[in-house]
Amino acid sequence: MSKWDVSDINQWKSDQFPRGAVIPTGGNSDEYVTGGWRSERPYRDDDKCTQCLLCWVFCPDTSAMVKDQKVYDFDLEHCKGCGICAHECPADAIEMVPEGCELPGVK
Amino acid sequence: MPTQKVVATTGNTMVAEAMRQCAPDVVPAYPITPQTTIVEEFAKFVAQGRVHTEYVTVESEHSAMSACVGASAAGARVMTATSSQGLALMWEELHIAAGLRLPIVMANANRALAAPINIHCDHSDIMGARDTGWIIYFAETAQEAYDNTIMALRVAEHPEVMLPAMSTLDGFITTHSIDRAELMDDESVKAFVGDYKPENALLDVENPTTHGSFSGLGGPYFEFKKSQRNAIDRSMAVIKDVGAEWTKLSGRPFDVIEGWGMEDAEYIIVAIGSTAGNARHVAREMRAEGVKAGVLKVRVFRPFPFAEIADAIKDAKAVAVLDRSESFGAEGGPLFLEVRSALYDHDKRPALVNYIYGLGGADVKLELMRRVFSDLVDIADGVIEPGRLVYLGAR
Amino acid sequence: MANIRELSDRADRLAGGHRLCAGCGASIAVRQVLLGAGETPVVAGCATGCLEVSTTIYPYTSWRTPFIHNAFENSAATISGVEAAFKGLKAAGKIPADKRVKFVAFGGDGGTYDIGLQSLSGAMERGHDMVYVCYDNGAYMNTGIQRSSATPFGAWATTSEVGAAHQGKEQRRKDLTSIIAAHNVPYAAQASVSHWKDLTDKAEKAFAVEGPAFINVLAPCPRGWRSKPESTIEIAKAAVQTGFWPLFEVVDGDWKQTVKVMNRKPIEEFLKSQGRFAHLFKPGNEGLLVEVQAEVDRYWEYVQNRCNCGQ
Amino acid sequence: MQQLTEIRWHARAGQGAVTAAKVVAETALSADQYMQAMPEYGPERMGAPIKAFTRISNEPIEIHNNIEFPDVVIVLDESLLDVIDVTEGLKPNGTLIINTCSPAADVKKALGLPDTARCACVDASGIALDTIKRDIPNTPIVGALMGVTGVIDVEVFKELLGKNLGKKFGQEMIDANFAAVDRAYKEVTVA
Repeated sequence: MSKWDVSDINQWKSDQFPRGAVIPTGGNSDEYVTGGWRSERPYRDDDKCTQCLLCWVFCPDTSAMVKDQKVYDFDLEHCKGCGICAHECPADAIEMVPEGCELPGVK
Repeated sequence: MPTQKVVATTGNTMVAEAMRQCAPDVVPAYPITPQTTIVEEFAKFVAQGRVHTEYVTVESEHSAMSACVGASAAGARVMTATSSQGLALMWEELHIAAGLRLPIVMANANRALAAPINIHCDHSDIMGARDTGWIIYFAETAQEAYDNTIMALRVAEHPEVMLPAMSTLDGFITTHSIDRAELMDDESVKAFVGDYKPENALLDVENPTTHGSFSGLGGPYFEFKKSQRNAIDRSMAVIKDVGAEWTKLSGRPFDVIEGWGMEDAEYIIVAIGSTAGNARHVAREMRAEGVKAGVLKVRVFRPFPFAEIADAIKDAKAVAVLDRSESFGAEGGPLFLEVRSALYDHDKRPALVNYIYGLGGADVKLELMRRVFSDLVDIADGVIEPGRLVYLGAR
Repeated sequence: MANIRELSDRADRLAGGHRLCAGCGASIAVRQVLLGAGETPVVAGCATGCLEVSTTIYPYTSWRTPFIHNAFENSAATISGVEAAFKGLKAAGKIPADKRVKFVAFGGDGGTYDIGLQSLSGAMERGHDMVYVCYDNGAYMNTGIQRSSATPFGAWATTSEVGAAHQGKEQRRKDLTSIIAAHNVPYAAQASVSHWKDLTDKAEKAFAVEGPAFINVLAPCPRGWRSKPESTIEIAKAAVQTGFWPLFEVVDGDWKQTVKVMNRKPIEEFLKSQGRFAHLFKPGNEGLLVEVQAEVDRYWEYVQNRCNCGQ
Repeated sequence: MQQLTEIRWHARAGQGAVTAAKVVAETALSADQYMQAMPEYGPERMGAPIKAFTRISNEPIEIHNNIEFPDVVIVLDESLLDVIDVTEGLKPNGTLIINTCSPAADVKKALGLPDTARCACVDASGIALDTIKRDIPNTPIVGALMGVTGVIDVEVFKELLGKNLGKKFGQEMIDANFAAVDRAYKEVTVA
């Protein structure tokens, strides 16, 4: 699916918008950063992790990143820091740590 | 070459035939008097296999229009029909269909609104929907109901328009009366309406789109409404073009306003729907008596033909605007308000009087039409003051 | 039925970047349900509510699948229209006859138990090939936690307040899953976001069925339940373990409990971590707590009887 | 010049007046005339008195209201005479056609019709029972209408009637109906 460029949407005239308020693409909210909502971030200890994938299946923000059936990272642009992953981790491999550093794209 | 068959038929049958010939992919519908025979006859066409339509027998009018919205957004050609309380129940969905720019075509059997409950003709239902963003046609006869329905589909689906449209006909008077009408052959109608080519269809699953998004404070809601306004403004030219094309094919004239005796008319009745015929019948008699009577029928109410109407009546001595619905607390009925507003920019304006008539199917007797013309003559002669709003024939 | 590793190979059809609360149960429910569809294309719809608003704030959408929101009370009717379009366009030869697409309508409990019940009932009775998923968080959360007919007996809400004269909601919950099962649909089930395997299996069955299917998913709302965001799954689990939310399915009229609960925990286990039930633990409300337990017991017995009567 | 004939039908719901009004209109159309036919719809159910209307003209008909001043009034049920004023609005030179065994002159007098008006009587129910074997007076009464007014052509009517009946019934039924039409056409008496 081709990217729908909305970078200058605030300059668009009424007839430039897609008809009927349709969003002519899918899943472009991943361009919208909700990581700034977070006060704590999940930290996963790879040594403790058993790759049970519960953090992935329970994440409300689709932010546990999985490849080849393994969690490898968290999507910190979208993770809101709810802490479900840490709370549900049966191996205690995830810890919520206070937010300190700056995030790319978050002001 | 088109071939046309002369038939003895009702307005509802003609609408059902028009729907069949337009070959909608989906018809979600709910029965209500006096629309019922439209959906019954269409169901028969489906049962006979004469149309491929997926006919959805919904459990309410609200769901009828909701399913229309879903089906149209999915990329289907969609038609339905309703009336009165049913149209009122759809109210929320009418706005959504227009806001999502879905070219749904719906017939409405114009009927009074409760309370008290009444199944007969007036325009309370449809006039309540006049600001929902739909294009609105009015038919005087079964023939016009048929022609309007076919034209409405072409206009609605036109890329410059993409708005829902209503083809309305007077409950019982036009829906159920048997009248002489001409039915175009299927192939000619099929060619006339063409294929619908949807954009951003939900069923284009390889290219997902989101319909009905949230556009709150600071979002472009305001801009969406402006583009909707631009679209209905643009529709006027499309309505006329499509009408001219249909006239060429059918031999039947069409315009957004249709006049009789307007060239030199001094006393004019402006009316909508079946009543225009009664007014014309009486105008002919008045002419025979030497009164320069004229009748202006408004065939398209949305978009409203402001310039055309003002131009047609501005030189008259006195004009009566006939409203078959109320706008309680306003200066007059909906048609009157529009006509009066249309004249505002003209230096020369005729005396204008508003008659509310025929509510709940009260019979539009010819004597009442005569009374209106005679009032107009008296008003022009200064014998009586133009009353602002007259309940014509009410006790 | 897929295990968690196989599920993780499937495309996630709900993108991040939506504006739902941290710890929201609704988006977990959507993700798990859509995972159950496998690779089949799905068109989704949603009733007005938190889920719809937060996932489609223009110009952003979190839906990687075709999506439509129409209004509050008509998610089922809207998706039934989309499904009818699919059939109509197939009949017209405009969509290949062998094309497979599935349809799902989401709605919160307000949009499903209350204002959308007629539309849902109609769609289920008409037999559309669609799945309806209610994400039940037991109140009108989008407008600020007003009580619905899904709000549990005794719960606080902003329209079933707690004060000297009244102690929260005084009516029982409506048993929507039974109501839909009574439509004689081929598949109806009750599920919870905490039991991901049970839920994704049920979604898979619901999508596989030809005809209407219904899943009622318990989806905790940290904001409305006055609970901690990280406790969402834990509380949903407690709902199952206390018998407040039995997990069962009704396949062609055949009731079956899908997750057995051997030693049902007292209802306090479900109530205690939710602020909306805090008043039940205050002195003087001991009797109310007994009533809450009795109501849970009554429903639990009812479901047990339905599930056992065929055996 | 428009030659407009307006017919008002009185009957009880279920007696076939609406169908008759329609078939008469269709017959006019077959003769390339303009026509209208409409029932007056009310909330009443089977058995209640109803009205229906037919207009026939050589030119397009523009009026869309109920008929106030009919040229012809047809009464399918004699018992209605006690209930409603069937002569209301009848033009001074109009025609009243009634399904009755009574002599036309008596009925005319009883109803107080002016001398300029015509009163036509026919035992439509009796004829229907004889021919069609059921009390369906609408077909014979149309025969009487044609016999008295000539507003539509009997051969055109029979052709249409045969075609309509042929969709559901055999030749025997069609012939019985034709016989009903012919008998009423001849037996109707006018005062």
